[in-house]
Amino acid sequence: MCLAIPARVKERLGDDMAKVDLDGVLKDISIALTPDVVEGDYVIVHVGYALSVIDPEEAQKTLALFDEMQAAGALAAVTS
Amino acid sequence: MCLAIPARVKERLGDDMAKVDLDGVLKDISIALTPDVVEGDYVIVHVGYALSVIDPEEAQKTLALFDEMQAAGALAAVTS
Amino acid sequence: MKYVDEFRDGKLGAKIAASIRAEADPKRHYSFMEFCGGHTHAISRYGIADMLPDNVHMIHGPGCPVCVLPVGRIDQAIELASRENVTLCTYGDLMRVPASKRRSLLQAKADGSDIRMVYSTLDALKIAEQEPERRVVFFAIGFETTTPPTALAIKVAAKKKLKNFSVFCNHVLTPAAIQNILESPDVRELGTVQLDGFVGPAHVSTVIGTQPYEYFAEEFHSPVVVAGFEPLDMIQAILMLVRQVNAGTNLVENEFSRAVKRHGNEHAKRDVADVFELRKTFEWRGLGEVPYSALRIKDSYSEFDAERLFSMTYVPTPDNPACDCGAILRGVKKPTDCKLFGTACTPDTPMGSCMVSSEGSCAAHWTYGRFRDEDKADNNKARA
Amino acid sequence: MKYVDEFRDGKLGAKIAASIRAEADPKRHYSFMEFCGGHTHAISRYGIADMLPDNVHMIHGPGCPVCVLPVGRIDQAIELASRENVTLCTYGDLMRVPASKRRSLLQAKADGSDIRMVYSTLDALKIAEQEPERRVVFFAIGFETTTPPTALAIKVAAKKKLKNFSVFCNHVLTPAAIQNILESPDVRELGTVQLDGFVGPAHVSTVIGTQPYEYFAEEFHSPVVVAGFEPLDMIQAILMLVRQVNAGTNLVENEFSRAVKRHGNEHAKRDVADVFELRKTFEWRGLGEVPYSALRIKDSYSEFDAERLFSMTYVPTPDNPACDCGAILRGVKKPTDCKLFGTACTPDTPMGSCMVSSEGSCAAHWTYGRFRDEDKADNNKARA
Amino acid sequence: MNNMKTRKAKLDIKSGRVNLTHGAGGRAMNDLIEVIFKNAFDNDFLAQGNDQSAFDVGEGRMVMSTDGYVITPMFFPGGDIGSLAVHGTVNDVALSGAKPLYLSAGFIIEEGFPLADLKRIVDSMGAASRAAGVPIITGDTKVVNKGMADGVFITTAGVGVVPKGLELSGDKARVGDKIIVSGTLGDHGVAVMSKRENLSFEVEIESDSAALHTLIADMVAGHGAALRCMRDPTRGGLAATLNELAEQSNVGMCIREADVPLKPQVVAACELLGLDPLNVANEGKLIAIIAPEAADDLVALMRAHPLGQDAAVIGEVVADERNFVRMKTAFGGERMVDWLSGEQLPRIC
Amino acid sequence: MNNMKTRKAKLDIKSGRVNLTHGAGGRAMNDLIEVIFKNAFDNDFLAQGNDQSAFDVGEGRMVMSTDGYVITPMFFPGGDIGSLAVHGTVNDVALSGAKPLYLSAGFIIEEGFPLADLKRIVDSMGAASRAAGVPIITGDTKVVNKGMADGVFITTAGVGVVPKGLELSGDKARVGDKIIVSGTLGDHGVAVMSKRENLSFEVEIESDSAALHTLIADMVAGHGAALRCMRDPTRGGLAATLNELAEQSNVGMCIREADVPLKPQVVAACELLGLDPLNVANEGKLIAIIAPEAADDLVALMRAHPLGQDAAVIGEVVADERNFVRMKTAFGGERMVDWLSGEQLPRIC
Ligand code: SF4
Ligand code: SF4
Ligand SMILES: [Mg+2]
Ligand SMILES: [Mg+2]
Ligand SMILES: [Mg+2]
Ligand SMILES: [Mg+2]
Ligand SMILES: [Mg+2]
Ligand SMILES: [Mg+2]
Ligand SMILES: [Mg+2]
Ligand SMILES: [Mg+2]
Ligand SMILES: [Mg+2]
Ligand SMILES: [Mg+2]
Repeated sequence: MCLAIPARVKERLGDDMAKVDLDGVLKDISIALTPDVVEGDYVIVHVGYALSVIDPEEAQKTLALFDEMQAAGALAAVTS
Repeated sequence: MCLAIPARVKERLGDDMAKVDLDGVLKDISIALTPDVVEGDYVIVHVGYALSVIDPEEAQKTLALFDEMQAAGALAAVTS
Repeated sequence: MKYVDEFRDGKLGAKIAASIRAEADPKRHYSFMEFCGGHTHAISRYGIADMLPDNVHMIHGPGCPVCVLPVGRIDQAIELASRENVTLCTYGDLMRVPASKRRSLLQAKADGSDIRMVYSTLDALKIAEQEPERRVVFFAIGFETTTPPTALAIKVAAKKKLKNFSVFCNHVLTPAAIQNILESPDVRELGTVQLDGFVGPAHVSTVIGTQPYEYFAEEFHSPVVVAGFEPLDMIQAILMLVRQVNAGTNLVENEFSRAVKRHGNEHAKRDVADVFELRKTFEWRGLGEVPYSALRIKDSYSEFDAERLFSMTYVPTPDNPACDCGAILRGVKKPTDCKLFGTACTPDTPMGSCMVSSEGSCAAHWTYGRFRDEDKADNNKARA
Repeated sequence: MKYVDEFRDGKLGAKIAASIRAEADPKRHYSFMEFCGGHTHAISRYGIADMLPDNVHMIHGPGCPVCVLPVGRIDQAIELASRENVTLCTYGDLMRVPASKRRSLLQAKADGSDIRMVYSTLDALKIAEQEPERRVVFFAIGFETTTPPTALAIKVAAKKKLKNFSVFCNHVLTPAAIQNILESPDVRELGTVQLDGFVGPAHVSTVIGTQPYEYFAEEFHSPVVVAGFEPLDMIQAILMLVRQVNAGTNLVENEFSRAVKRHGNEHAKRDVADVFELRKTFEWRGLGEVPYSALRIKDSYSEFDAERLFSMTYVPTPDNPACDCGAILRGVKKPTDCKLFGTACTPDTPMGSCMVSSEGSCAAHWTYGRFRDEDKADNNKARA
Repeated sequence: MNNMKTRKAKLDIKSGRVNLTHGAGGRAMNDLIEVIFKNAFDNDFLAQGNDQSAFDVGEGRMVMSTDGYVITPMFFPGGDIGSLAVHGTVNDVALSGAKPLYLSAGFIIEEGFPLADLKRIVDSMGAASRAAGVPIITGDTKVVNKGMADGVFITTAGVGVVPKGLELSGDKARVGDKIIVSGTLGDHGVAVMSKRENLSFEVEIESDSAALHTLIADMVAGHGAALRCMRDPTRGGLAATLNELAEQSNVGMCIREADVPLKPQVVAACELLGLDPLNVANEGKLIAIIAPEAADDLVALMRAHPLGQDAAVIGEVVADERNFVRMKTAFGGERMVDWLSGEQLPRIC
Repeated sequence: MNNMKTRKAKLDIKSGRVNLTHGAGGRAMNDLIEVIFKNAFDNDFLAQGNDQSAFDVGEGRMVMSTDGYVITPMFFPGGDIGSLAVHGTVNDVALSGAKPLYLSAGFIIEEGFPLADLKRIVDSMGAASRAAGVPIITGDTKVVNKGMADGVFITTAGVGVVPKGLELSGDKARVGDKIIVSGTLGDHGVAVMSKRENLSFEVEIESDSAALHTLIADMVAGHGAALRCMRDPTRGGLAATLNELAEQSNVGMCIREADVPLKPQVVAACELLGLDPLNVANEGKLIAIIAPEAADDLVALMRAHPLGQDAAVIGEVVADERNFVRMKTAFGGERMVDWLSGEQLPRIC
């Protein structure tokens, strides 16, 4: 549910705030819910708060899973 | 001092207020300072209050005085 | 308009003017002061100066409540209007009066203060009743004519137990000012200002009557004619003064007997006495501190006294040193004597208070009369 | 946009869609409910429906916080906003929701209430700090994603001792709603709604994790895939559900492992637990009273609870009887089944809440998908 | 489900209010335009629905003018902001001697403004435009947040075509020219002020708001060659207009108070408020400057037109490098007639 | 005492504020107009000081258009309300294929507005008008009470002359026609929103605010005969414009998401705010509908102009009695592109 988008933590600003960067769009958000983020992390931003941190490896795995699907799909496409 | 104008009391409205008429312009004013005015009286209106009541006889006398002046003036104009 | 149009009859006026020309002694000068700005305005608006002979001069007195209000009082009003939830109600003429630091009530309004022009104290009361969350302050100025309406407003507010209405009182007294002028060195000792008589304002006398002038007339050997504001009243009063001077009398005459009695309006005087008391002293612009020349709200109505309610303090502010308003109000100078007149100072860019109200000497002369100066300048040029 | 663009790759999508078409058993129907309005929105916006075979159906669930908020709560908010000095802050989507008597927050604003759209609870806090004379109420709605920000705002307000900030809390819980659907007669007894699996919203699970779904998956024999909101996430989740159905499994799978953990965000859960507690019951539009399905502010933060602070009382208001939102939210009907859809009810003239938020089933179908119905109508016409 | 195109717009004109969606460029705005504006203005140009309207013109000289209308109150005796927005701009176009052809209209509406009032205003505008024969061919609507405007503001622009050879301009007044006014002054200002809450007085006077172009057409047809310029004494009244013209032409003016047409109620209201009627606004009057020999004929011609019945010569153009406007007072003196200083605040004391 | 005429107006531009006297029709208003407006707009028409301006035209077809500008904030990256008020109306005139000739400008100013900001806006407007070669020949100023407006509102109207034989109109789109956009969409809306206090985000993007008439002149010169219509996707964005045109011409439209030019920052900002870039406003872009055979040549020609560098064919006109606008999504599906419903409120949840 609800609009949320991954953005890169560009700078921690103190006071539980950070500046995030989404393709050149900068916005100050609260990182009170993800206090451990470091600059360079990607966080899921929702109503001005970071809800969670993206795990790059898991993201890679998911994309790899799609590749697998793609293979399966390709196969399916061939066989169907 | 100050802008004031004679207007006719058209109607007493109660609550120390009256509607006055100045050549078709009607305005509600306070008659708290001239509590005894009756409809038809002319009052001197200033900042929304009647300051005094005009005495028609005295007004007539003053105009008569001007006439006297006029006579004197006419005389003066002839003799000067 | 009954009681108006009859008193604007130009033909009668021409004839009274002819009488003045005929009766004024060509070997002497007549200098009369019309105390009141309303008279100043009437003289200008009807072009009465054109109708007088060269040896009859009118001097514009200090009877414009806007002009005599010192800058410090405007500063106070501006400061008051900036306070939280304050709504300042004022008569329109005050809006553009220059205060300190190039400010004015109009500017303060533009800056966001809630300042409203009212026509009457009744309007200010209505605002207070309709907007109970606002602290409505009526910025009261004026001579004896506007004072009874302010007194009544305070009495009504007290009766209605209006908790959000108060008055910033700046009411001043005509007789005190005239006495001050008559006692001034310019008039009494130096003789730099010649004053052969006064035109007293009829509207003030509707309230206070003619009696308060009897003392001066006698003490200072100065005739007084209480006159109305229509042009015939005005020109007639001048004729009456010329005649008194010629006859060597110092009487108080009542040209406005149609609405002025010797003792004025007893109701109004009672209301004023109920609510106000004399201030020991009050600063007048141009005249300086004048003892017993203004009113303050009595203790019994202190809850309606904005000065006390808001702990206002008065800081005297020096006038613009280049402005000659002070001397003009005392009859020592004319507007055209001021270097700023018409250059830096015009009704659109007033430097002094006399340029603000249309009853101010400078504004009246600028707005209605300056073509005469120009003509003279042209004549001079032509002669040169 | 990293982590966005990769997940919008149309070529990959086409291939996953091909897998779905290949793997879906042509002899059976697959009905999955995407619980969340965000998924509904994504399906419509990317045109994913076009890419699915005819026997794979998506049912739009009740996961739109705007849609499930009963009219009576909006009425309460409108009433609250009309009170003296109240500034009501709200997320934009709520502005146009129809309330009783043809009113809405937008209309209330037009009528003079101080209602402001905010992007974040941080903005509402800022308003409260900057305008201490206003009583700032945040109209809080949403599922588990918006709840932690509300909790934090209350904690910050408490820490800063902000006396003029409060929250009108309408936060609701995803698992309770899903359970309610699975327990409904339509699904469980009547079988009028076929539900072969759920797509769970990833964003909710960033907070609560995947673990809360494990109970249903087992109890109701229903596979759940927690999925992201990009189109590849969505279509991939559908493939995963097809595979589970084919395999007869009832697992909770996590498609969004890149940001969702089994136990979610412990920080966020702790903040929520600090500030909120379960309501015994809460009315959902469409679902009716659902036990333990919403949050209220704990006693220890009662001074920030607008419902208590303003003594608000809830008056249930019947929905427009012609509006089928209720049945649509439960998956019993489709938007086009409603007689008002597209005639009386459009996003510009919404009759029900599902037509307001772009995540509502009716609005999403109207805005993005109705050309398909029309095509069918045309086809029918052509055939006739 | 019916076609979106044929869906009836749902504007609750009786009790609805304008909200921000009515200005957001979407369907709600379209509805507002269709139901309120296009119906009221009703012409083929607008019906085309383009962002501009096209019209044919012959070779020649054209004029363009614009004015914004922000009047409070919006409804007043003798008119409203809508009719005023037509008359005012038609007049500014026509006073050049032009035949007004077309108007544009831009609306800025405050959120919360009653749709019923909007409709009343727009209908009045449509009626005024049709009565004048000058269609509103293009327009625009903006809605701003509550408290960011005062009900409705209207800005109209107009274009017209000038008869061949006619070149009126404010710089053409010459010494000896006559100054003509088309009727009584101050009616509009007094009618509007009488409805201001803080000044309230009652007076049976209506705004003179009117489109003067037919009167002007008669004047141009009859005495175009002798006419120097025309202007409408709106804000600032006769005083401002004469001062403007005196400065533009580098001349002086001298008028006679006794000849200035004034209704007694206007005089009375001005006395009561401490205003000078020469500073009060008019919306259906014009000042014309004309060569002396044609003045009396022009006045006679004007008096034959319903909008010029009280036309009068009120003075003359004189030589004055200072560009003063003077007035012989009815009482027998002389005074200047200056620009209004500051706002026209009622004088109290 | 010097001559009133030569008295220097005393506007404290650095720290002064507009007050009610600046709109009262007196000397203060005259000062404001002389010092701020006439200097900035600087042309002989205005200098004449009449209430309307005259100009010569040849026989032919003219167009007129108007728009009000109420933008918040008034200054934004790439422009301000002043330049926008020139560009917007120049464009609405030019989009008919006309050469824009003249503008009028009406100002409604809130009491208390800083004179420095007013001067900045008016100067920018003058610069935009000179750059476009379309002078502001007549204008109007009103000042309203504090709290009765939001700083400054500007309404401009424009007139222009249409080349002989050219008749573009929104009702001329035909099945098979190509839909062309002149460049990236949403830049203006995003640049402005980035400066809104309640949305604040930072983005290095400027409004595309620009006068398009030279681009349009090239297009008309090159392919006037094949052009059906042009329109600028302002409020409501591309979505509103295509829907308008579809309804006017009683057709459908089909566009391809992948071909719609969008800057990455605009896409990102819209993601962040939950907006659809197709609903976001543009102020320097146009949509053209053209016969299919000329489309590619037109795009090539547009790309040679600095304001058309990113021009692209984005779709086709199709038959559809329901006048739907559809879009093939980049992901591979299809959806409708509808009018914006309500105001464009950022979607949160
Ligand atoms: S002209 Fe101005 S500065 Fe000079 S005395 Fe008069 S008010 Fe003062
Ligand atoms: S179309 Fe409207 S009325 Fe019908 S179910 Fe949807 S929201 Fe309710
Ligand atoms: Mg104009
Ligand atoms: Mg005009
Ligand atoms: Mg427009
Ligand atoms: Mg308002
Ligand atoms: Mg004019
Ligand atoms: Mg337009
Ligand atoms: Mg436009
Ligand atoms: Mg104008
Ligand atoms: Mg404002
Ligand atoms: Mg346009």
